[in-house]
Amino acid sequence: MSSVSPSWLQPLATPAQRDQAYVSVQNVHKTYATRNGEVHAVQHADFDVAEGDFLSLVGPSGCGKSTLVSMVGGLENPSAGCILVGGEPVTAPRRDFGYVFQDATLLPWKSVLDNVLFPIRTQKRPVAEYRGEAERLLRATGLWDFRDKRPSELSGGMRQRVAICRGLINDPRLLMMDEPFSALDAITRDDMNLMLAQLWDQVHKTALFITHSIREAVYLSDRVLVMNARPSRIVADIRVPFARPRRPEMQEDPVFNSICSFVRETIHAGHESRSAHAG
Amino acid sequence: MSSVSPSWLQPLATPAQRDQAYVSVQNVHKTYATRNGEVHAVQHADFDVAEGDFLSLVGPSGCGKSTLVSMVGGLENPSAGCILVGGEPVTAPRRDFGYVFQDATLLPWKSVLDNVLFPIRTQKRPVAEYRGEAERLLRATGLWDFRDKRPSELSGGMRQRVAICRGLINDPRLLMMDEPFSALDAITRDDMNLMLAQLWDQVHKTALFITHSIREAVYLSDRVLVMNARPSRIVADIRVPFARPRRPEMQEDPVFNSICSFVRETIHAGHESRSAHAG
Amino acid sequence: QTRAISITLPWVVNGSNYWPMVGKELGYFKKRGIDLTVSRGNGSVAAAQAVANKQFDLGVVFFGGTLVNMARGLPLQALATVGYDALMGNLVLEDSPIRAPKDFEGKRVGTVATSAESPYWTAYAAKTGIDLGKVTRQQLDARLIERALMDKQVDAITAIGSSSIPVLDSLGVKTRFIPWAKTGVQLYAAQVIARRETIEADAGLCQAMVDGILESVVYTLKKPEESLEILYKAQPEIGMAKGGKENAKISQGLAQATMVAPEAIEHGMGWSSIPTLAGMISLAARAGALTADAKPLVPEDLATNRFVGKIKLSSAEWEQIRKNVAPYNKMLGLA
Amino acid sequence: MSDGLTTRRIVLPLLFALATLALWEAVVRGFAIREVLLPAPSAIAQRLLETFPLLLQHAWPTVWESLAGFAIASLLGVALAALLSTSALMRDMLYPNVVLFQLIPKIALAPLFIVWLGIGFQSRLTFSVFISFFPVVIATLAGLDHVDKSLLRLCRALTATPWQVFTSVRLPHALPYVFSGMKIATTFAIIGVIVGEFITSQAGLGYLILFASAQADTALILAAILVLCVFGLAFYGLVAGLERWMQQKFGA
Amino acid sequence: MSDGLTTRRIVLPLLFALATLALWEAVVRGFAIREVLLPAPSAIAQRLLETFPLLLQHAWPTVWESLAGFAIASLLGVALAALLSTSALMRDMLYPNVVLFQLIPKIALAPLFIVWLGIGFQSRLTFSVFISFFPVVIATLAGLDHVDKSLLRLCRALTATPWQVFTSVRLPHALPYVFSGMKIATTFAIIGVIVGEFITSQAGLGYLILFASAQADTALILAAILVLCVFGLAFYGLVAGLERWMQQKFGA
Ligand SMILES: Nc1ncnc2c1ncn2[C@@H]1O[C@H](COP(=O)(O)OP(=O)(O)OP(=O)(O)O)[C@@H](O)[C@H]1O
Ligand SMILES: Nc1ncnc2c1ncn2[C@@H]1O[C@H](COP(=O)(O)OP(=O)(O)OP(=O)(O)O)[C@@H](O)[C@H]1O
Ligand SMILES: O=C([O-])O
Ligand SMILES: [Mg+2]
Ligand SMILES: [Mg+2]
Repeated sequence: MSSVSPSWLQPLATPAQRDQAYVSVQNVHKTYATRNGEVHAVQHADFDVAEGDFLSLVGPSGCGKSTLVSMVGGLENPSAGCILVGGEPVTAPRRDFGYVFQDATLLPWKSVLDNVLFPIRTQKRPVAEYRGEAERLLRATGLWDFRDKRPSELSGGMRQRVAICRGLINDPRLLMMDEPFSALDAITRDDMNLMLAQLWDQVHKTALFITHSIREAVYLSDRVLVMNARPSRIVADIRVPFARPRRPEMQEDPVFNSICSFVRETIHAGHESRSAHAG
Repeated sequence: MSSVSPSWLQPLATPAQRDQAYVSVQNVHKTYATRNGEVHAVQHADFDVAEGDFLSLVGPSGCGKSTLVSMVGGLENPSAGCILVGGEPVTAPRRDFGYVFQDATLLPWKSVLDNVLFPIRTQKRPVAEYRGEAERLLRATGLWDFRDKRPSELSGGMRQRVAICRGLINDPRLLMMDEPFSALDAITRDDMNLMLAQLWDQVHKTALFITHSIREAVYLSDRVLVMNARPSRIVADIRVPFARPRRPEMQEDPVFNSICSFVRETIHAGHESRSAHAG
Repeated sequence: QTRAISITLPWVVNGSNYWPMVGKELGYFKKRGIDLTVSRGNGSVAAAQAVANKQFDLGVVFFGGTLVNMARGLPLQALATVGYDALMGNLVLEDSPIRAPKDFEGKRVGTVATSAESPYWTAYAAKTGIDLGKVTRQQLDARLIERALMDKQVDAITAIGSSSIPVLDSLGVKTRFIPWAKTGVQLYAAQVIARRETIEADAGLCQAMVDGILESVVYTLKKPEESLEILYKAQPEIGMAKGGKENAKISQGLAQATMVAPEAIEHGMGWSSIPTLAGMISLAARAGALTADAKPLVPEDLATNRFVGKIKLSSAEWEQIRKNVAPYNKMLGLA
Repeated sequence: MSDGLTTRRIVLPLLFALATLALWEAVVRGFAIREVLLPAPSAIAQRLLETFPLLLQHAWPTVWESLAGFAIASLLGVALAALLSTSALMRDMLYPNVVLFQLIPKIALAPLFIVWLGIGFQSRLTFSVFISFFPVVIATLAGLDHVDKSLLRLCRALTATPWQVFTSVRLPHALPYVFSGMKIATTFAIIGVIVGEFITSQAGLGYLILFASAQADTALILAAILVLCVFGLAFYGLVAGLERWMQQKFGA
Repeated sequence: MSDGLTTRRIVLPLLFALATLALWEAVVRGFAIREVLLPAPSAIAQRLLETFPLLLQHAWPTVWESLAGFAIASLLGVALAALLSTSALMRDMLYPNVVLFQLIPKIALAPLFIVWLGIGFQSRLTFSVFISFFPVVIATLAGLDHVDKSLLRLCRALTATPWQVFTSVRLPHALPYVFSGMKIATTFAIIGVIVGEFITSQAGLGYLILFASAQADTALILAAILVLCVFGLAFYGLVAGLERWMQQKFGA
């Protein structure tokens, strides 16, 4: 790790700025009670996200990324601390949240189009008004020709793209994506990265993004949070110093590569110390 | 693509050398009959693998990598052409083949150790003789402390490591690995790469390895075959010009990176032309 | 202005119990302002309970079934007696070595637990000195007891003569009937029963029903062939089954043989003898057919002669009937 | 399925069935077994032809009561399962009792039905519903319960109401289970009606079997059972067809 | 499961059952329904106590014949399913016939079993096996068939013999299915014995029920059915316990 802090590395958690934050995670803990005692999934999570920021969470498996994002999305409740979105405490999922889970979780008995429109029907919004948006999303992800197919007739990557369209259909203010691309092959993944980057150039929603790919995180994000293995906490906060629109060529840039190396080393440092038998 | 061929790029398929080859794939085709007509999964596959070579297959999803390796392993039969291993035609799996599938496919009701020893029991080899080897493999993969656990008590990455140990337990002469690491997180994957590279420094078996990670392929292999999307065929044959033992630092080498770029571009060229709706 | 009234038979419609259907066909109930529905039953015990539970207005039930239920406190009463002998007895194959009561010892005797005669086997044994310890009792389903005898799975069966004799006869199997009536082990057979409350509240209906039923019985006694034709039309399966018509004819003949009784000849059709009923109660008590905690039964509660005695046949008519049933008396070993 | 396979899958079982019948016929003739004990297939076929109008006439009440019993059992079964799966209170309270109820040898209660419910078709229908209802509850509940947890999480994320979760996730997922329960219920519904007819009816195939037993007409008993089997097969086929149709329309 | 939950899951269903019994008692008393028509729970309990030695004595043959029928049916069922799952020929030939056979309303054949096999316990046992055998076959076969394709591919890769595939993959995977079939078979085995006892026997709870109906002793009928339920529950519990044990020892 470099001894002089580079400019893109921010100081951790500055609660002073809280009032401008759109998402505010305030000293959150999450403990699961299991047969073998308590598991501390998340400890001392304390950070804010400004409106319009694309924030990635990276860190070793089991460090609590999914748990943290679930809590922000209202799918889990913190054991301690509190979470505000738009100034209001989150206690349950909200209609202006969007979610993309790691597994596509499509309804197997519905067509691609009906799966994409499922949030609209469930939230009793006027379906007709959203058909255009559905078409636009399906075209952007190359799925329009497959709109009448069932999920079982798609490849794993196509299914994941349907889930992404579904996450975006109701124009959420806050979008949570938990490893949305890990089921995709390298090339499709690159395509999806490009698509997501382009989309963000246009829409400027707030996003929480989990990934195991460091390059993907740095390429897509305005900000990257690095988490440590258990006892899990945030160990680095990086503001990615590249303007939008993002271009694939950015990955050749030395700064890009040094950010990636820094993240990799930071995770590795935590990883090494984690356990004796991790291989 | 560079106009002057670099030294590590070999001419495709030179059937003259056939007699030295350990694995010989001779003009193999595979066609599946489906409800909507025939699918040409593999066409004109024609290459040899020398004994002791670690060969990777890379290429876009659906290009026929798994099908090709299944045929070499005797799990599928070619529709045309023939495959020889050790000079004899392959018609069924052999006792000196080892397999690691993309999904771990462990027996859920057996312990880790029993899963690793499953090939030994099935092939009626003396179990006592192989216990030492099982311990060595489980220690190398950090699983020895988990030897009495059931698969459901392991994380996805641990399960995959068990499958790798199982693939190696009967000391196969030819090992086939179909995306063995795609279920692992980035860090564990790096660890596994290192372990596999170290193992290969010691054992020098012949390996057929499928991966979606270009860097992984180049890092681990003596030779990389690049396949095209359908109509699928082999479009590049690369001999990786790095000596063993392989060190992680090798990934900083400009040659390493230019090989990776070349592979990426080659796949991309095929990928672009593949379909209009791939995104 | 007609009333819908329902009546249950003791068992599936057959030659020994179908007379309410004849009366229905001939309009005997309609002319009394009654639209009658005749249902089959599943044994006299259940039929009596179904009447008590108001599933039917009246029932044609064997006396044994009514007795058991009245002992359990069900408020029922017989309005008329139609068959005067339940024809309880043993049935053996014609060439069976069983001729005297003592011959049963060492043999296997089949019995249907839910059949009316079953409990009285012990009473018959007691009267005739059979050592039941030496007889193997084999409980059997009503649907196959006759076949068990035919296939010699048992050496003898206990039977209601009018049920079992016709089955074997129509299969061409020759049998011998050993009636228990000869030793005084005898019960009344089919009676018309109703709930006490019906009798008290609606004597007119009871009278009309008794009249209609007895008129039907008289018709079948006088015109057995014509009556059977009515039955075959109403229940076509009887004609279709192997030996179905022979079966119906014989069971009718056997049942009619028990209708030629002094009670009916002297007092009129349907008459019940109260002293005879008293004897039957004590027989049942001795046979163990009534459980220990049974209510003490008064013979007058069991049957009333309020509605009967009006229809009387002439001696010429009785003579004709005697002639008709003579062959059946022979079958019963009573001739 | 290739044509060769189809043929094989139709021809082989038919061949086996025919071989069995031929063996049966040969045994009956060879050992000169009397018809009342075990009629030969030819004797059953002959009896079937002779009594065909009678059999048809008696098949009718059995058929419609079975269909009605089945329909009521299916509706009630799915409704109870839905109730148990949506309310944890109901489930904790009722489910063990449902299982206990299922263990009652209901056949032993059949004779009491005539006392309690009389002789009308409603008594047979009730008994038929009574015994065919449980397989539907148990199977449907298994289907409603085994829904992928991640689909439920999706619904929660989308702020779906319990009713929306039921109609758009639980029920479609449970369909194959519902049908497996319903397939069992077809046989049970028929058995319920038959047993009811043994006890209370003067029409229907159950009554005819009882009547034929009383007459020791074994060939007629088996002819009636054959008609029941054909009906059972058609009934099962109907439900399987409905399942296939639903599968194509709503299935995965 | 927390202690509160456990309590709730035991107390709630008991409360519901007690409430049902209380309602039953109240209705019988309120409407002064006679015991012979519908005895109150208290009357059944009293009859149960009075006749307890008799009930126990008659329970014994029913119990052992049910257990024996169940054991034979389970063994035969698993064996037939194994045969069908290992040989494609057998499967194509037999499976449709097994399904057809299952559709036979077997209860209607019960009297013929006595005609064919005589009046001894073997006819009851055979009938019990006959009706409890099919659920085991069907369920086991489903389990043997639904094995993960990738495990079969693994076996192929390891040059495993069909017998090795059966013992080390198909059978362990099918265990939960086998047990679900066996749980159904417990009830069926009891019903088979009871029906057999209705038709011919000199002892057993089925005989006792028949005897009690002849005596119009409805309370005794229901007391005997209660004993049957308790036995059924214990039997079911035994199989469920065996399943749990197997699950812990061999399960996933
Ligand atoms: N429902 C639960 N019950 C008990 N422990 C849980 C539960 N969910 C998560 N955990 C534990 O909490 C920790 C954090 O889990 P989490 O899924 O948030 O990790 P993650 O960072 O998303 O990992 P990955 O990268 O593998 O998805 C893990 O140690 C896990 O075992
Ligand atoms: N059993 C099968 N029946 C029909 N088509 C098949 C079958 N197996 C594979 N295919 C087709 O053959 C082609 C090659 O499949 P294969 O699994 O070998 O691809 P792959 O290169 O391994 O892809 P991936 O990287 O996604 O694993 C695909 O188009 C696939 O749809
Ligand atoms: O009607 C009889 O109970 O036999
Ligand atoms: Mg996660
Ligand atoms: Mg593949």
